[in-house]
Amino acid sequence: MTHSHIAFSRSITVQPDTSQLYEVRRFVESVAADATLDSERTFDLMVAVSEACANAVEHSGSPGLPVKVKAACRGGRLVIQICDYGGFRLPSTANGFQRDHRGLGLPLMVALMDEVRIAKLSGGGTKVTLSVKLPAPALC
Amino acid sequence: MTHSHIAFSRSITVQPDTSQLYEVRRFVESVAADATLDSERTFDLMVAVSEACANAVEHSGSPGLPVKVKAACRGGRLVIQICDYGGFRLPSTANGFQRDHRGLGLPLMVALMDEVRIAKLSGGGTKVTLSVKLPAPALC
Amino acid sequence: MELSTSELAGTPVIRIRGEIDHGNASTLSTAIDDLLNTEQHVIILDVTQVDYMDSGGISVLLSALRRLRERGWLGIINPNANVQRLFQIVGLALDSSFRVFDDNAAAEQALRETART
Amino acid sequence: MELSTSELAGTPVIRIRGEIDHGNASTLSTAIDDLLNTEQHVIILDVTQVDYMDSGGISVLLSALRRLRERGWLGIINPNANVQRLFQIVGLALDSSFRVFDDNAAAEQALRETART
Ligand SMILES: Nc1ncnc2c1ncn2[C@@H]1O[C@H](COP(=O)(O)OP(=O)(O)O)[C@@H](O)[C@H]1O
Ligand SMILES: Nc1ncnc2c1ncn2[C@@H]1O[C@H](COP(=O)(O)OP(=O)(O)O)[C@@H](O)[C@H]1O
Repeated sequence: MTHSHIAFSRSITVQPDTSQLYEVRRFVESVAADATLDSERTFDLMVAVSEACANAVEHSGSPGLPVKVKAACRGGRLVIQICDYGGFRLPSTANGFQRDHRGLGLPLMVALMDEVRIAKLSGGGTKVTLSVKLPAPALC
Repeated sequence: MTHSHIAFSRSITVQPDTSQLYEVRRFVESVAADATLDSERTFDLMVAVSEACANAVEHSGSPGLPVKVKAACRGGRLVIQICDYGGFRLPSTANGFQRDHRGLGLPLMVALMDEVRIAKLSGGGTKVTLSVKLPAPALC
Repeated sequence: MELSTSELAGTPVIRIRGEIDHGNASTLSTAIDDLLNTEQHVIILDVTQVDYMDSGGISVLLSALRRLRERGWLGIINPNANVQRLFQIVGLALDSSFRVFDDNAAAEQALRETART
Repeated sequence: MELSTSELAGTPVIRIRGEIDHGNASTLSTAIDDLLNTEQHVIILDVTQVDYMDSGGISVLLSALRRLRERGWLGIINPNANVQRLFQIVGLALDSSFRVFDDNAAAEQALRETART
């Protein structure tokens, strides 16, 4: 039996503002539909991508530089890459103890995805690669 | 000019106890020396591997099951894999607000390494892959 | 995201509609803080019409929970299956000060029981 | 990891020797807590002989710092280059309540200045 192949690659670039996350999720939703993900995995992917984009916007320290989101369906997986052009840095402790949240973004991405990969870009910046396995029979 | 190739693969398995971290670092130190890493990158790698192993021991919820650490020098990189056989899970909030620390492990690994990859093992468990670029001319 | 406030058995209820993320969580946070400052023991969020939530929203719930924990609890009405799963993943589902209800009636009953004690 | 306690200008100093990690951080934590409970305004850690530290150790420093912040500061004597780099990476280096000194003499001078104010 051969599988149908619908390998594709699509991308969007958004301004580094958290108001753009809504837009990014519409992109993820559409890509997930193309890859025939069910609503549960689509939700997981929307959350993981939103977390990665929120981090790029809030932490990378590259005001004005856009965030790139690229989706590809290949090897039985839907893979989404989020790139920013700032620098990966930890928050200073100087005001650290007032922070209400608990650094949920990275652990949540890992908990939801089949694989998370975080690499430094050579020119500075961070590339987060999120991937979910597609249900068998894999469509790409 | 051709580079000398010293590709290698070495591994150790330790009991799931944080008292073993000292031992794991001696392994990392020895592997880093084989790959001719300088003392700064060796320190970074020791920290990142210790964090990954500490997580495997403290969070994976697999008491008794060993933690595997595998090092390979290839493609101009020193790559260390840490596998546990528990499940990736976030801490409950029930006692969450007493926690003193701030979830530094994952961000610290990312800050120190050139690439961090976290994948779910199919039988349950987590595989963390840490990699550092070797100084040119690459030795493997 | 749209917010509207009402009451259930004397307890404030915020009805949320739409998606809660890192872009709009501060709006929700402000609304909750206003209620927390009135010394309410319990606050209820009706999330029937919330399609999406991420750690932007979870952080707001955690802050509210931290302040309510000693005096009462935080109630959530009718999260959809995905949001409920998120509560499980982030460890909120096991928290006894974080109470999830299927509908208004169930929340109301819990409020009456809390009032009695 | 070995700990020994002494004093510098009336302020307690813990000398640490070896590697601080997730396996032994609680020992250091206990030693620091004992001093914090005596209402000390300043605590000094001499890390001259600390070869290695990770977030196990950093967490202990953060807890100490949180308790000392309002009443004084946390002093560190002579971290090696790698440990100092770690302080930078985790954002401690920018914290004005976290003070790093090259040697005993520098720490002592800072203590005398603090005592004067
Ligand atoms: N793209 C990025 N650029 C720079 N720093 C980042 C990036 N992503 C994450 N970080 C750092 O890692 C930390 C942990 O991220 P995360 O787990 O998402 O928690 P949070 O965003 O709630 O702080 C952030 O506080 C930030 O310091
Ligand atoms: N190997 C693992 N197995 C299970 N859960 C893990 C693992 N590694 C990390 N986690 C989860 O991710 C969270 C964040 O990890 P980390 O950033 O290292 O912070 P910390 O260990 O200080 O909580 C942990 O609290 C834990 O819930």
